[in-house]
Parts: sequence; C-alpha cells; structure tokens
Amino acid sequence: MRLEKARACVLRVGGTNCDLEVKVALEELGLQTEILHMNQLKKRRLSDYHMLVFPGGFSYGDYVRAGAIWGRQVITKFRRDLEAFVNEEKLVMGICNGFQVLVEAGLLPGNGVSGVPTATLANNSSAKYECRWIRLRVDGKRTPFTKIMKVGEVVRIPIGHGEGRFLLPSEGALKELIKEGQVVFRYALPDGKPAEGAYPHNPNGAVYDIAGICNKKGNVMGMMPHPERAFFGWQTPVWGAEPPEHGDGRKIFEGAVEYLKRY
Amino acid sequence: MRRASDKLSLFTVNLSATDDKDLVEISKSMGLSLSLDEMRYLKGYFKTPPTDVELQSLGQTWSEHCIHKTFKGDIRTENRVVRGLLKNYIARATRDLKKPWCISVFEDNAGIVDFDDGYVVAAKVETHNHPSAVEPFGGAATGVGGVIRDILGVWGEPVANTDVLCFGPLDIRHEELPLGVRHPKYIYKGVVAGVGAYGNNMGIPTVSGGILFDKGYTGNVIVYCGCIGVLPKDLYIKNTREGDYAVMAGGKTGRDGIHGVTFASADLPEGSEELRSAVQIPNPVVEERLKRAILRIRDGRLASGVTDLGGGGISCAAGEMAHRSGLGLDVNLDVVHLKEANLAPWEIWVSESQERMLVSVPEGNVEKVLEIFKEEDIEACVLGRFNRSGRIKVTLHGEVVCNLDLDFLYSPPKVTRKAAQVIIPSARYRLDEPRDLAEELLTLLADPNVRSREDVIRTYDHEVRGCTAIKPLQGEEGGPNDAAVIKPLKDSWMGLVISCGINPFYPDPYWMAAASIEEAVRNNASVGGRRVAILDNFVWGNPEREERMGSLLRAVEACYDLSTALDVPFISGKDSLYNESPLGPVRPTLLITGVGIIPDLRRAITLDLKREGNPIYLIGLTKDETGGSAYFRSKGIAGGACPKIDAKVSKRTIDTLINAMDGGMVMACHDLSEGGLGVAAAEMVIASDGLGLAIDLRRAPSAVGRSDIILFSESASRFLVEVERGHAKGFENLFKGLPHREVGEVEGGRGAGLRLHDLKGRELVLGSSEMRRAWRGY
Amino acid sequence: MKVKVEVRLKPGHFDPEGDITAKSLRDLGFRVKGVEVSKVYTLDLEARDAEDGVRLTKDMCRKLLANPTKDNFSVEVLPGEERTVEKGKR
Amino acid sequence: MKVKVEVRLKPGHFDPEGDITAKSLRDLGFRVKGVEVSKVYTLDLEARDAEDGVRLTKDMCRKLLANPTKDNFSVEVLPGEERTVEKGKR
Ligand SMILES: Nc1ncnc2c1ncn2[C@@H]1O[C@H](COP(=O)(O)OP(=O)(O)O)[C@@H](O)[C@H]1O
Ligand SMILES: [Mg+2]
Repeated sequence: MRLEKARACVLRVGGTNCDLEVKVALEELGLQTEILHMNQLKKRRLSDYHMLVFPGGFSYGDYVRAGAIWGRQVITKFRRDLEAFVNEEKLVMGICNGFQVLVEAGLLPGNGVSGVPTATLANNSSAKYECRWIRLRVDGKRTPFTKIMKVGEVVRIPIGHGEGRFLLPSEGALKELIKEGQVVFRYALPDGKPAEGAYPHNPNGAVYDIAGICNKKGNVMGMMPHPERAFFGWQTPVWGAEPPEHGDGRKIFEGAVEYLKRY
Repeated sequence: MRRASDKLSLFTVNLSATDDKDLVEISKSMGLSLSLDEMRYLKGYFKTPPTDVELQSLGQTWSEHCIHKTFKGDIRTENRVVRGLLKNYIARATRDLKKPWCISVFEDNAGIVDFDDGYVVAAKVETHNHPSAVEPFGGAATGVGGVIRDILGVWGEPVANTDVLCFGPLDIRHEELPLGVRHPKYIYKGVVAGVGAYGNNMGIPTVSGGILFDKGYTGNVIVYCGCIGVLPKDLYIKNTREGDYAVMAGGKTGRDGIHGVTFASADLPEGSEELRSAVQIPNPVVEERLKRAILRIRDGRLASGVTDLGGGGISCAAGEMAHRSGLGLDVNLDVVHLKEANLAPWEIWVSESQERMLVSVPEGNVEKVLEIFKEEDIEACVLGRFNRSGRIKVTLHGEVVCNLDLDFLYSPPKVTRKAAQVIIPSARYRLDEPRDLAEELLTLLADPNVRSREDVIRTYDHEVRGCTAIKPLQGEEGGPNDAAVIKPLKDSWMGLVISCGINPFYPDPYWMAAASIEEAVRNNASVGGRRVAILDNFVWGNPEREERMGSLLRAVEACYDLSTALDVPFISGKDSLYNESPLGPVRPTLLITGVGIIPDLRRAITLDLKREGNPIYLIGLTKDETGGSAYFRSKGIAGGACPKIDAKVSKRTIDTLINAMDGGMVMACHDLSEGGLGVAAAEMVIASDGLGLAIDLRRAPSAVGRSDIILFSESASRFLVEVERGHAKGFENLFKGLPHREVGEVEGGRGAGLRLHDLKGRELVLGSSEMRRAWRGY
Repeated sequence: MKVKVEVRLKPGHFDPEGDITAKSLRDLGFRVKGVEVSKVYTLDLEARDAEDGVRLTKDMCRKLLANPTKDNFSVEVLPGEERTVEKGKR
Repeated sequence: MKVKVEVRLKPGHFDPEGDITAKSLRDLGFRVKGVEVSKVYTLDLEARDAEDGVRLTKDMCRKLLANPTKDNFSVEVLPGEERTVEKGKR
C-alpha cells in the first residue's frame, strides 16, 4: 500500500493525554493520523484505518485499575470491529495507559480479543509514580514495531507511570510468552544486559524486566515506555554541544510505517 | 436574621438597628470575614435589609484573596503614606518599563506576553497554603487545578506546571507540634503526592520548582502552584456583550470549599480540623475534559469571554465577567447542577467546588457550545444573560435572592495599614575557618535545603506532552538544571524558559526580595533565557501587625527597584497574607517566577561539563556575604551580611553572558546560589558523565581572605561557565570591565571529580560518586 | 440493596503500598509487622434478593473490579440494607 | 494481632472514584445507583490486647491513615488472629 493511503487513528477518552504527541510523531513519518474520541467511533469506522493507537494518559482517572475501565469499554463497544481489525493484521499499538488497556481488554498477551485479562500491570514496586529515562533492550523481532531494530540493541526512552509492573499469573505463562517470542522490550542495564529487576533500571519491578510485549502474530504491541517522547533529538536528556538528530523512539514508529507501506 | 422566603432558606439581615458589637457578630457568625469598618460601611449603604446571599457576595468579593485589600490599600509609615503597593511599586515597574511585548498585565486571570509565530504566553502562579495545611493532598492538588484554570481562563493551553513548596523540618518531634498543626512529614508527603497527581492526571508536565525546609513553615506550609500556557494571539478574545449568555460548565456544585477565600484570608485557627467544608476533593479527570472543551470552543471562536471559577465561586466569576465589560447580569441558579439537594441559595452562590469554568457566548453559538461540552462529557448550563443594568441579579425558584450594583460591589472601602520600621539583625559573626572544607562541602550537599530533589521530581511527569527540551534533571546522572525549556510550538524553535527565585532566609526583606528577583533572572539566563517576564508571589503573616507590614513594604520596594534595573517587568502575581498559626507567622517569603524565551532552543545551555581541557570561568565578584546562607544556617550562625546586588553590574553581566552564549562560546553554565561556589561546582561535576573540575580559589574574583567564605558565600550575580577553549579570548573580551576570571578547567580521566585549591594552595579532592552520594542520597 | 466488595491482592503478591505504609507507621514508632492494603466498593444495587445481589456483584468483579492475575475478591450483602430494600420491593 | 481499618470519605464529600466506577458499571448494564470506594488496611500489629490494639490503630489513623477533616474510619480487631497472637505471647 502506498503510504499516502494508509491511515492511523489515535483513540482517546476522557483522561487520555498523550494523543497529540503520538499524532505528531506519526505525521512526521508521513502517516496520515487522526485523533478520535471513542464517542466519535460510532460515526467513523474502525475499518477505515490501518493502525490504531491507544495512547497514554489516565483514562477515566485510572480509577478501579489503570486501563481497566477503558479496556472494558473497548470490549463492550466495539469488540467485533476490533477483532476484524486484528485479524486483518493491521497494527494496534498501546503506549503506557494504552498498554494497560490492551492487557485489560485481553488483547495482550493473548491471541485475539478475549475480553478477559490474562496478565496485569500492577502498581510499581517503588509504590511511586516514576518518570525517568530508562534503557530498553530489543528482545524480539516478532513484531513490525522492531522491524528496523536489532535483537540486543539498546534504546533510551522515558517512562512515566505508577502502574507498570507487568505480571503474569504463572511461571508457565511467562515461559510460554518467551517461547512464542512475544517479549518485545526488556528493561536493561547501562551495559545492555537485562536489568534482572535492579531498580531503577527496571523502574517498576516487572517480571523478567518486561517493558513491552506483542501478540502471537506481532501486529498488536503494547509497551510502558513512551517512544513518542523520544522521537526528536531535542527531547533527549543528554546533549553534547547540541542535541542529537533523532531520539531512539523514532525507530519504533518507523518500523510500523515500514510495515504499512508493505501492507 | 429573618427568613425571607417560604420556599427557600433565604434570610435577610437588618443592619440598620445594629451596634458595632452586633456588626462584628454578624460578620463572624456568617463567616463573612469583614472588618468592623466594612460592616459599618455596609450598614450605611443598605437602605433595606440585604439578603444573606448579598452579604456573602460582599464577603467573598471584599476578601483579601479576591480583591487584594492590603496591596491596594494605604500603607502608613512613620513619615509617609503609600497609596497602594501594587500600583506604586509592582505595576509601576511594568508601566515604567513600557515593554511592547507585555500584552496583558495584572488584569486578567494570568499575565500575557508575546511569544512567536502569532502565539502568546500566559503565566500565573498561585498559593494554596491554608487548604494544604488542612488536607495536604487535596489542598495541593486543587491548588494545581486552580492555577491551570487561570490559564484556561485566558484561553491558554497549559503547557507546563511549576511548584515551589515550603515545609517545616521533617525531623521535628511530634511533641513540638501544637494541636491542629500536622506533622511536616505528613504534609510533605501529601502535598507532593497531590501536586504530582493533578499534573500527571491532566497530562501537564511539572517542570520546575523548589522545596524549602524551615521551622518558619512548620505551622504554615506554603504551596505555590504555577501554570504556563500558550495561545494564538488572535484567539485572546474578551469582549462579552449585552445579550450574550453566561454558560457554566464542569464539575457539580456542592458544599465543598465554601468560604475558602475568607478562610484563606483569615488566621488559621487552632484545631482547624473543624473546617471540613474548606476541604476540596480534586477531580483532575473532569478538568482534563473541561480543558479539551474550552480549547475547542476557543478554536471555534464560539465564545466572547471566559473566566475560571476559583475563590468565591459563581459569585466572583459572574460578577467579574459582567463588571469587566461594563455590563450587568441576570443569573438563574435553578439550572446549576448540584451535588446534594439541600444547598442554601448563598451556598450555591459562593461554593468553591472545583473544576468549573464560565464562558460568555453570543446568542447564535449557545447550541454549538453546549454540544461541545456534551461531546467531552462535561455538564454545562446556561446560567444567565448579560444586560446593560450594571447590576447582578440572582433568582432561584422565581425569587430574587440577590440584587447588587456591580460598581458598589467592586469598590470596597479602602483599608489603611500601618507599617513599622524593619529592624535588621547585626551582620557580625564569629566562626573559625573549619579545617576540612571537603567535609563541609559534603555536609552542605546533603543539607535538606540543598540536596537533590530527585525523589520528588521523578514522581512528577515532566515529559508528558513531549515538549520538555531542558528537563529539571540533566544528563546521565541527573544534575540540577537552572531552568526548564519547553518547546510549545511544533513549527518553531522558540523555547519557553521557566525559572524560579526564592531566598527567604536572607535577613533583610529588601535584599531577600532583590535576591529572589535576580535569582529568577540568573537562572533563566543560565540556560540561555532572555526577555524575562516575572511573577511575584508574596506569602506573609497578618498584615494588620505593623512589623509584618513593615517587612512587606520593604520587600515590595525592592521589587520596583530590581524590576526596573534588571529590565524585567512584572506581569502577574498574587499575595497570600494572614499565614499565621499557633507557632506564629510564616517566614515571610517571596517567590519570583521567571518566564523567558530562547530563540533557538537547540542552543540552550545545560550545566553538565562537555569537554576535557575547556577553561572554567567564574563570573561575578565574591564578597563576604554569608548572612542567611546555607553554610551559616547549617552551622546555626545568625549573623553575616546579606548578599547585596549591584543591579547595574548584574544586568551587564547577564546581558554579556547571553551574548557569549549566542556567540557559541559557552558549553556549560550554572548559576551560584545556595551553597555558593562550592555547591555549584559540585553540582556541575555531579551532572557530568566521566568529567570533573579543577578550581583554584586563589584565582576567584574576590576580596575575601578566607577559603570557606569564598567557597560558600552567596554573593549575587555569579555564574560558573565552561567556555570552548578556542573561544576563551573572545569570551574574556566580552567580559572586559566585569568581574570574571578563569579559575580552572574541565578534567577527564578515570575518577575525575572536584579538585579544589584553597587560598593556602592546599589541594582538596572530592570524588564524583562521593558527592553524588551526599547530594542524592545514593 | 447495599453490597460490599473487597478486592485484595492474592496471597504471595507483593504489595508496594502496604509495604510503604508499614514503613511509615514504623517510622512513627508503631510496632507494625506488615500492612496489606485493599479496596472496598460499597455498591448501592438493584437486585431481586441477596442471592441475586451476590451473583450480580461477582459478575461485576469478573468484568471490571478485579483482575484475576493478581486479585481475589469477596462479596458481602450488608444485612440491614437488604431487608429494607426487599420490603420496599414487595 | 490483625486489625482491619476501613477509611472512607465522610458523607457530603463527593467521591470522584465512586462516581466513575458507578457510571462504568451502569455502562456494562448493571443497575447500580451509587458506589462508595474506601480503603482497607489490614495491619499486623504488636499490641497487649484487643483494647490496646484498637487504641494504637486509632492513633495511626489520626497520624497517618486518615484525615479527620475528610475521612471517617472504623477499626475492627480480627477475632481469630487476636487469640492466636495472644496465645503466642503468653
Ligand atoms: N501581588 C500581586 N502582584 C502582582 N500582580 C498581582 C498581585 N495580586 C494580583 N495581581 C494581578 O491581578 C490580577 C487579578 O488577580 P486575581 O484576582 O488574584 O486573579 P484570580 O482571581 O484569577 O487568581 C492578576 O493578573 C494578577 O496577576
Ligand atoms: Mg482567576
């Protein structure tokens, strides 16, 4: 598909607050992007788009559990459409609160749109909101989002969340996830090795240092860190005489755009 | 009081048959916080008995919080009368500076200055001290919410928050606290969590601030909340017309926050636990949606005016909007969405329920505006309609409950305050030079007022919106930047530079105010900020006490002098007086917030060292100015001279520094403030990855004969600057005629740290990690 | 009818909030070995009877209030309330 | 000894969390009139006896867990636990 024909939709509800940055990033790469309130999805059709982003924020105040209310709404309001979207191997991306939504709606780590969460993003083990730049190690290439990255590559991207401790119900579930290559990003030490839970490199205590995962097909990906805040060089915290050209987060969006070009 | 309605709990109060004692009693029992003079004035004004709604309206509007009585009143000293602090000092400075880029000052909810590309910047800083003392989390959070609404109240899109917080010492013993005063630790945790929760929830980065600890804040916590926004200049629309409708939108109206303003303008009574209705529960999700709706209405040019509901609730917002435009307003309270059923008319009228805004809408647009609110899940109601009457008339269930002349409402009797001469403590001190300056420096780095704020800063999202170019913590190791730089516009490199200055410990209120102003400007310049506009926030004790008024007057005098000399106009501000507790008055505190610009933010300067071998310059003269310094306070020494400012030198220094930066000469820069040269140098090393500093105190521009004083004096107008080696000559040429000297260089190699030579030529070495441990605590 | 739901962490799960609360309490001098924090929802619910109320509430827990990976929940019908409502209904 | 403390908003205060939770449950089709959200701390405490435990816990509420200007709290000693601990102590 020619890139000019592809369309991304950044969804929002009350409390979503990172929609604009994502739009700016995607448009910078030439992808036409619209921000839509969920209420507007009745008038517009999901099938008009090729990429769907659940951005960060505090949807519904993060009450009950981060992402829980929005996740449930997604299921009750447009499960069918979403199922079709995922089955057509279009791209779904969840960032921070959006990742929480995908987990709560059962899109991740599951396969399909189950409506039942099989993982959770629990409150950070520091019991605090954490805003900091961390290192991510690219762990899996199953997803288009890491298409232009190398396994083992280390990228720097900021996080900002209070509930990001990825947990699975059992050892077995973790083994399965690893085996299926669904682990996309892991928190890493400065030398690029996995953080092994060491704070603050692993900022929230996530099991197996998991920062991002995808579904079995790889077209649904969720991550706690915010690549849209590490898109431009001037957004990064370490400058030399001048800021670097790009931020590392850009690569993740580039991967998505590459995929859409071939879609 | 007489019941005035069969249906409503509406009362009238007959003032004509009252004596002074009755008047005082009425003001007290109704919670009006009006003085006897004001009550007498009302007694003379009302020919028929006013309703309780009318009296409450007056109580709110005439409160210190809403109308700044003290700042507008007459101040009598031994030998003169000052007619208005605001008019004669703060606003006068701005008037005298005549800056064409100041677009709206001291008028609207926020000050507005020009930015770039057709956009303007709006800035406002508020205090929320009393609510935070009672309920730290909710108080601080609603403080943030309130100041964000001030920005929305000028059609601004909020892009950054600031917070400066002052607490009692965290290690104070519970036994030392009188009844009703909560432990500083409890307040600290709650306030920090509240500030973070609201900003994070709304998705506005909290990028700048400060935290101070002192016994003078134990009974009176200070919570300053600031918000900065941007808007297209041509969308700054404020022309409410006759026939326009008043539309209120946002959260429901309830009993929360009733009498917040009169409460804020009164001494905090002992056992303030009882003031339950002053507690407000924050609801940032509603304000987030409200923000979306307001900005959509702005972009569609659907409204003719906007204002926030803050102190005084509907009564103040509606009255102000009408009065500002020379109009009147008929209000119908029946349509207000209520949280509970049985509110009295006056309660609806003055309730300070959060997350509400008021817009005036021309007839043809009302439908569209209501539709936008609906789409964003915000409740809205058409509250009334503007007319030419010049009066505010309020009805409920068909009965008129309030009918007041707006000119009368907005011209309260002037107050007169007396100001006593300020007594400045002696500057003499006795302190032997300590043997181990390295040890002293490490102690200072770990001082509660100097140490890293990382554990707080990281709980605030300072990256949301993806516009934070220069962050509060810089580099791999997170050193403390002097100011934050935001990139608010997608297609412009113009950066918004945000800084603070606060020096409440300097013993002379004049110089403490002067130092705060200079520090705000200095911090701004350190990263490349220029064309700085400033905001003042005074937190003082009861101004009816002469000595409190005396120090306030002296501080305000400095504001005029420094503002004009440094060429930095005031654009907005606020005062919070009556900060008193059973432990006495608050430590008089002035916060100055600086809002500057940098034409190309890619050229912003940070404090981390850049290249081995580059020379380090100390700009500015170091004098024996240690009064109130972090060094002396840590040693418990009361004497010492206040840092004084030669404003001419200061201005030239700052201008020259900016020139050097624009000439590409400056690689790193840090201003010298608390802890002086020692702490500034240490912070630069702390921020740097694998680089250190060598500094020779013998080369410092100074006339002081003691190493410890050179290292820790807090003389103003000083910077440490890393200069690109090839530019050293040019840099020195620029600074000709100003105190400056190359005092050392950037060092590399393993284990690089801070290497100091004292006046006797002895070498002190501090390792980076050892300093980081002291400063950060890990 | 009023129904009370308590959602608490499954045994074996680390509770950061409880941990920090315990620490703060110990800082204040209290001899606290541990703290668990849980959330209680008191629902004002329309239901035919207690049994129906419990059934509905469990459904709410599964659909929204609890996440099975980490949460357990318990449901309790508040006695006084139930009677009142039932009376009103018949 | 295990003590359970429930901290909830005083009546008259608006509870945004309860409000949104109720709305979401209604969106799911449940007939919920209102929801109140409160927090429960289960403390593992050293105390001489139940009375002492209650006294200590109330003190904790006043100092940290609750804010009397906006919260009510209730304290309950968990019966089974108490006995066990007391036995252990003697
Ligand atoms: N002490 C002060 N110094 C400077 N400006 C002030 C001061 N007090 C009030 N102002 C200005 O007066 C205007 C109105 O203030 P205020 O009534 O406090 O606004 P609001 O009610 O929206 O907070 C604002 O622009 C504010 O900047
Ligand atoms: Mg205002």
